[in-house]
Amino acid sequence: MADAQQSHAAAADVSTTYLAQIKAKRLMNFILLIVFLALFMSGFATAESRNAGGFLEGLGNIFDFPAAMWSEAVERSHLLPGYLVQYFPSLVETVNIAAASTLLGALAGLVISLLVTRGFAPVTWLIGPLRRVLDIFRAVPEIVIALVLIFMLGGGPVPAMIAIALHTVGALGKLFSEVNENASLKPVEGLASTGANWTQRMMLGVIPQVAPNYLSYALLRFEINIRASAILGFVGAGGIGYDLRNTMSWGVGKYDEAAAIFLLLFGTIVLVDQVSSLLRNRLTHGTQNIEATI
Amino acid sequence: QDTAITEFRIGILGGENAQDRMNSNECLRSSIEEALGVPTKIFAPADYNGVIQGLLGGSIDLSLMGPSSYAAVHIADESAVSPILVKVNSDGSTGYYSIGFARIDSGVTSLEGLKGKVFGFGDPNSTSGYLIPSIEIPQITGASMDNGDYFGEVKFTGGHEQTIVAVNNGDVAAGVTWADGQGNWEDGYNFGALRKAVDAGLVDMNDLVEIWRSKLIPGEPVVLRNALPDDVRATVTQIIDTMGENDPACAEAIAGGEVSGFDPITHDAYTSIVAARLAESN
Amino acid sequence: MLKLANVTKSYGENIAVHSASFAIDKPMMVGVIGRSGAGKSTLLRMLNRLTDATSGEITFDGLNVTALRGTAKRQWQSQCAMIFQQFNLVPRMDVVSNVLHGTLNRRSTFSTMFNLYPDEDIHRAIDILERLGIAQHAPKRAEALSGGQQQRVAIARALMQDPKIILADEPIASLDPMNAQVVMQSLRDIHEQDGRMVIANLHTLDTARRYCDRVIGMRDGAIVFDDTPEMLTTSSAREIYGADASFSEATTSTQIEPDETVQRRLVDIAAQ
Amino acid sequence: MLKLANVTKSYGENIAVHSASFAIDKPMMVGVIGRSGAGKSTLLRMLNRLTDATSGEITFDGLNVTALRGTAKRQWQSQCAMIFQQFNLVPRMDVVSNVLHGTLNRRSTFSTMFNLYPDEDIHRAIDILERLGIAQHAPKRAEALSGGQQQRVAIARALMQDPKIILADEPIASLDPMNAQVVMQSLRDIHEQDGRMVIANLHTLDTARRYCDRVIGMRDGAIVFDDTPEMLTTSSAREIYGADASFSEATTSTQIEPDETVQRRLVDIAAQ
Amino acid sequence: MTTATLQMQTITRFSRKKRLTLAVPLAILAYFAYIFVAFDIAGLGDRVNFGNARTLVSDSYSYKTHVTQDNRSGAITMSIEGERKAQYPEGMTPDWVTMGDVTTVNLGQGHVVTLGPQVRYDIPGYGTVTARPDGNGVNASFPDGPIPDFINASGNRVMIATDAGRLTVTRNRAEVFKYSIGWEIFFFTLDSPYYGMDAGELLSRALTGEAGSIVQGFWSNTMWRHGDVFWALFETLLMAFLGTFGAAMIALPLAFLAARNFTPLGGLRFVARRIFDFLRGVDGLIWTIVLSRAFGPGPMTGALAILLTDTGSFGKLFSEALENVDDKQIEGVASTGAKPLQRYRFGVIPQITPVLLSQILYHLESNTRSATIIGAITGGGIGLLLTQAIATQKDWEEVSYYIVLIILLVIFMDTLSGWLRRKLIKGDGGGH
Ligand SMILES: Nc1ncnc2c1ncn2[C@@H]1O[C@H](COP(=O)(O)OP(=O)(O)OP(=O)(O)O)[C@@H](O)[C@H]1O
Ligand SMILES: Nc1ncnc2c1ncn2[C@@H]1O[C@H](COP(=O)(O)OP(=O)(O)OP(=O)(O)O)[C@@H](O)[C@H]1O
Ligand SMILES: [Mg+2]
Ligand SMILES: [Mg+2]
Repeated sequence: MADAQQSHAAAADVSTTYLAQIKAKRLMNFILLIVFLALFMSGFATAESRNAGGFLEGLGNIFDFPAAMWSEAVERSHLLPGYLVQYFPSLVETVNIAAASTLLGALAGLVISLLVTRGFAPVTWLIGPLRRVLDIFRAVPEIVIALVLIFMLGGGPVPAMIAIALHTVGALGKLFSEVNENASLKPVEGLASTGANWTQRMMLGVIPQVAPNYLSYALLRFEINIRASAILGFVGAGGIGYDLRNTMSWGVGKYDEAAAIFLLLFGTIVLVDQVSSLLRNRLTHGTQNIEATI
Repeated sequence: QDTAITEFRIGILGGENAQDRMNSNECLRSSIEEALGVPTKIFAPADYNGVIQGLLGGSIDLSLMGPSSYAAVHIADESAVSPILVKVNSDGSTGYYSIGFARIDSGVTSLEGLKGKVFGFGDPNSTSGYLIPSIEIPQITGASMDNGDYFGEVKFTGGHEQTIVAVNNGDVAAGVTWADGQGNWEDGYNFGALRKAVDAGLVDMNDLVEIWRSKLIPGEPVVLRNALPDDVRATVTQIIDTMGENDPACAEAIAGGEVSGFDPITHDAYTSIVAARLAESN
Repeated sequence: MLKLANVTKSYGENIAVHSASFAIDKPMMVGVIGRSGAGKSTLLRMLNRLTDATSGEITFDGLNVTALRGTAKRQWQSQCAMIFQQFNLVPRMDVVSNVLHGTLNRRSTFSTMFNLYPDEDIHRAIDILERLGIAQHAPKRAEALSGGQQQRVAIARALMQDPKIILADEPIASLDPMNAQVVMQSLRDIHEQDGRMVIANLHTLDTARRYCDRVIGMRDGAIVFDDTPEMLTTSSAREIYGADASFSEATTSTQIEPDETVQRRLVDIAAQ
Repeated sequence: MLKLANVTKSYGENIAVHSASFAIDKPMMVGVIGRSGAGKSTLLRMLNRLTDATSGEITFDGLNVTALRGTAKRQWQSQCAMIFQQFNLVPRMDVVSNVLHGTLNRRSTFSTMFNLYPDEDIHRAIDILERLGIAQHAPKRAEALSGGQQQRVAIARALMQDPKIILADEPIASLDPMNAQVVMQSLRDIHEQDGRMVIANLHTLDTARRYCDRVIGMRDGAIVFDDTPEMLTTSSAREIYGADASFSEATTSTQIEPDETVQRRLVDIAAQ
Repeated sequence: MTTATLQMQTITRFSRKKRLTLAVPLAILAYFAYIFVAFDIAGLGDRVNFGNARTLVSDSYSYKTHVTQDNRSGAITMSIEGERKAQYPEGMTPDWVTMGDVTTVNLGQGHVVTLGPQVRYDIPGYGTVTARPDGNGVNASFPDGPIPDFINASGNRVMIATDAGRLTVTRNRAEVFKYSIGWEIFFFTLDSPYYGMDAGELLSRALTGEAGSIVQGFWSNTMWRHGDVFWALFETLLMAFLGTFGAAMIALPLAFLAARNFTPLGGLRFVARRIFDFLRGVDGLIWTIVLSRAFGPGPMTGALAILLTDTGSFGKLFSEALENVDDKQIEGVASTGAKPLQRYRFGVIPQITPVLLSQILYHLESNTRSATIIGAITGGGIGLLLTQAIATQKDWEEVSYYIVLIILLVIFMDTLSGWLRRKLIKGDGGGH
């Protein structure tokens, strides 16, 4: 009996503590929600007030531009195949920029990722500095490097390729090193015991373990880099982005060309996107976080 | 038509630094704000297209723009805007020229010397940087502007400043930009992109040589959105029209060089430009 | 041949191996016993130079092993093969490739990178696998094999190195008793037929007694026993394992059956 | 009270429950046994209306359960709590919140969206947890609890619904024997003290015998046994489990100790 | 199987493997060879402009002061980087310029330029160059001997570029550049009372009540425009913030439509997925252009462009997360008689919040980078400042400044999002 009373008192005790706890938490969550909403609303209001057109006024005109483009494209649809052929080389250039920079970035990222993974790194004091370098490579938007390089090297695909490759080194270097951290050291030690040198230990002991994940990340990067390379075209780095910008900013009269270029670009992006996600699904299962770190 | 507006928005373009542009147009902004009594803002997008889209979509009310850009707006929507005023040069003339130029040490002195070389346009929406030369130059060379037809390659540099820098650096063999054609070559003429580049210390005109000059191009119009209430249109027109007398410093700041002021103009002055632009379109 | 003089390894405060000295004059099969943490693994790793000794000297036929650097060190590693408790194979590569890794030190980096192994190496690898009774698994991936088979692949890799010494760090600890017998027998055969020195860390006394010519006992980093298996009495075992009166051999035993049965089974397995 | 008449559920060709009929007149503890695939889960799910019967009729105090739709159906679900083998809690939410989910049907959608429950509900939730001996875990996340504790949280959620019937689908199958006893005892207590009807799918005969007032045996979707536990002889068990002569009760038993010891342990656990 | 056949087979297998492992690097090499040709990398040597590269590098850590004489009026002006905004006010000169009848500019290392009707440049180790500009030209005279490389002279112009500085004389003006290390007037402009003060003095003044005006002086620095730059950074961040969270809020309900387990209607699902693909496939930059017709230039347009693209990405990611949810939890909630919304709230949302949050935070960081690019087009944020500074090709110190700020901003967002991820996902309270 006394026991029951005691336990009842204990339950009451738990109740009060829990209630206090839950109320604090509720209040906290509520405040957080309000703060977030206030930030979002006032942020939007600021953005709108610093914008030329207002949100509500503009909403009605949202389809004007696509409609203008569409009507012109339909009107001169017979020219479309010609444009597709005409701009195909530019598309190839854009894809080449993406492919070459992904390849370069992945190769460099592979080496650097091995150099910054504890347990694999031959020179331990280099790990910290190299990691910072990767961080910086990742932080600089491609367009910044591209613009600076265009200044030095002139327009064309090379600045874009270098810019994207540098960014890719940063992004893939980090992802690869995360993959490396989950790789087993046992095979590496096994190879070390036979007298294998660093290169052999890495190529034969590590790469076979991590290759599928590497490949999957590299494919995803390729997808992203196609977009990046098209965008860099906008600032004069060649490829299809450059043509798209020129025709788009000409406006009425060349919208049909712009539409054709857009179709080419969009088609390519969707194609690569689909193919790569198919391949990636095959390479790794449980790719929950793959897209996350990009 | 609206009876009242809540805001007035000016779109500006040109090669300078965005912030510098905003600063030089500040005097215009404040006088319009004072006269209309509504908040007035300046927007400086990175390229012509931003202002063109703004005028078409109704989010930009006023702009001083190149004839070709005006023509682009007019072609897209005849009723969107009309030209109200035009810049008057200090000698009283209006209009300007597209000037072809090259580095003096390249030995090129005329279009003939450019066969097979790289030629630079500015922005595809620029009148003097693209539209006019792309029509007049083929008449001289007798060949199209396509890559490899006469010139080895034809590039868009992105704008007047970029063209001047590109020619000066040798990135392109020759390029086109605009100038009033008055005054000394060494100074980059009295005004225009070359003069600005000289004043900014970007180039030394002694390093460059003029190789081609277009026919006179009608001057840059001030365009105003038609949907604005009549009283707003009248007030704004009045402010800029009298700017030359009331505030010459401001007039020069917004025009980007020595001017005597602004004079009324109508669409008729630009029919040839519209025709040229239509000819260039598909 | 192999001589250790006051070899010590310390990890900060913690002394893993404390002034270990012994000499082995001719190829024999040596068992190292001691409880967990006694320093057995550390001792073997220092012999292979996977871990550097803090002080002391290891010499082999007059060569100062502890002083070797770079290529010379890797050269030594290739002569002193190591077998691990967890096999430490490359699981995604096939068995033959894993065995061929034993030749890495002899071949150029470039050629090994692109699978350019000479035909005679491949022949030899298969011969070794054949000898260990797992030739039929040659094309499979290492990860597809059972533990005992993987350990035999590891032994094959060691043999591929054509080493003077084979070090085995608890080679049978991850294996079931059946497979353990097969692996220990293989090591014994290698010692007897090829005349190589084998040093094996073992965690069971009976295995040490049965297969080794000499037993070294370690306790808390120090060598506390070094003699023939016959001298390994229960009392000396207690000394090695920490003088706990409840110590009984049975707890460490992996012996499963009388010898004849094992031998028959071995034949069966090899024939599979 | 509860009456099933020719209740049938078929999945395409496959008939999961075949014309099941029985009636339960007063609250009692009913065990449903049968081997895997016999249709036990399907039967319970139809009772709770998680699954719709293909044909037949379930009535409860005259209410035609099978015909309910929308709000009325959810109302019924709230009176007929379900406990799952895998507990089916929300692991990232705390224990009390999980228990409070039992009130969802009674509270407005809006207030529950923001986790706003009346204080008296929270008090009651903690009282229930107290009764089941896990009140001290109230603020923890459900995923931080052991299996047995999670199952008790699930029971607490069921009690929170204040149901007329508690359905338990193999509530102890994922638990170790120790926890299994605690959970079964809790269900029995609920039946005895609150007078609620409990229907539990069980996979062990001895549990059914020990805790239930009535046992229903199913085989291939049909009810083949329906009687008191005393009547559950080895031969009837063979009938239910498929007449395999090798059948022995021991294979399904989870009993671990004589009753007294269990009782003592239960007290210990609850006191923790 | 005999050992011999096994050996034969293994050798065949290895030669196949050998060919395969060799084929991969060879294919890569071949591709790079193709790229080498296609991108004309060999010709890069001719195209690269080392002068530009040098300007860029030296400009980013040094500045030049212009001393200019108008040859017609004789007036002397001094300014940093030749900008009108950075002119030395009347009566203020750098300490290496002495004004008088003639103006002496001491470039250091013995290099002295004298400005006046006749311009002189004493070049140590070479001699004195004089030039007397008039209506006909610059009339320069040089020491005997061949004119060295660092002098570039014609009738109308003389230019002398030495390590110490540069002198240009034309008919109209004579101009001296002196190069110095640092970012001059980074803190205060020449006309500010705080120009040239050291940190200690500023601090003591700040403490005596001038803090406001000191901050004001820094904030409104007309050369570096810290205030505007701050606003630009803020706008960039704002675009990323609004775009990311707006997209998340829109994508979450739509994702249910694209998830197999929540939308049994195949057609609807297909449509939802293609919409996501479309939104994602059209890049943010193109959305910017499309939207600028409706909304004009400005940060809201940029934010909406990011929002559209990310709605596509989030829609895809969220719907994948939804397809991976564990049905047990939903069933558990459903069995209590919960209403559909309650089922989603308690059966689904707690399960997907970790995935959602981590995706949103990852995107927040990467969108900060996108916002830089989008701002360059839509007319807002640090991206516009940066592209414009690069386009004018002279203010490389500003370019460096902006780049450093952008990198810091992105690294900050990266750190912040990592911190929030750890805090929100690993920590408690995730289910609420
Ligand atoms: N890398 C290391 N860093 C720090 N201490 C270590 C390291 N490796 C081993 N030690 C320590 O050295 C001591 C000896 O370890 P060692 O692995 O050699 O023992 P062992 O006899 O092989 O034990 P086991 O039977 O568990 O493998 C132990 O106290 C261990 O904690
Ligand atoms: N959703 C479903 N779709 C198709 N068939 C189902 C489904 N659910 C159950 N079944 C089938 O119905 C039959 C009865 O299944 P039920 O889960 O009720 O058996 P059970 O007695 O609970 O078995 P267990 O002990 O394995 O849980 C089985 O043959 C099963 O395969
Ligand atoms: Mg060990
Ligand atoms: Mg079941």
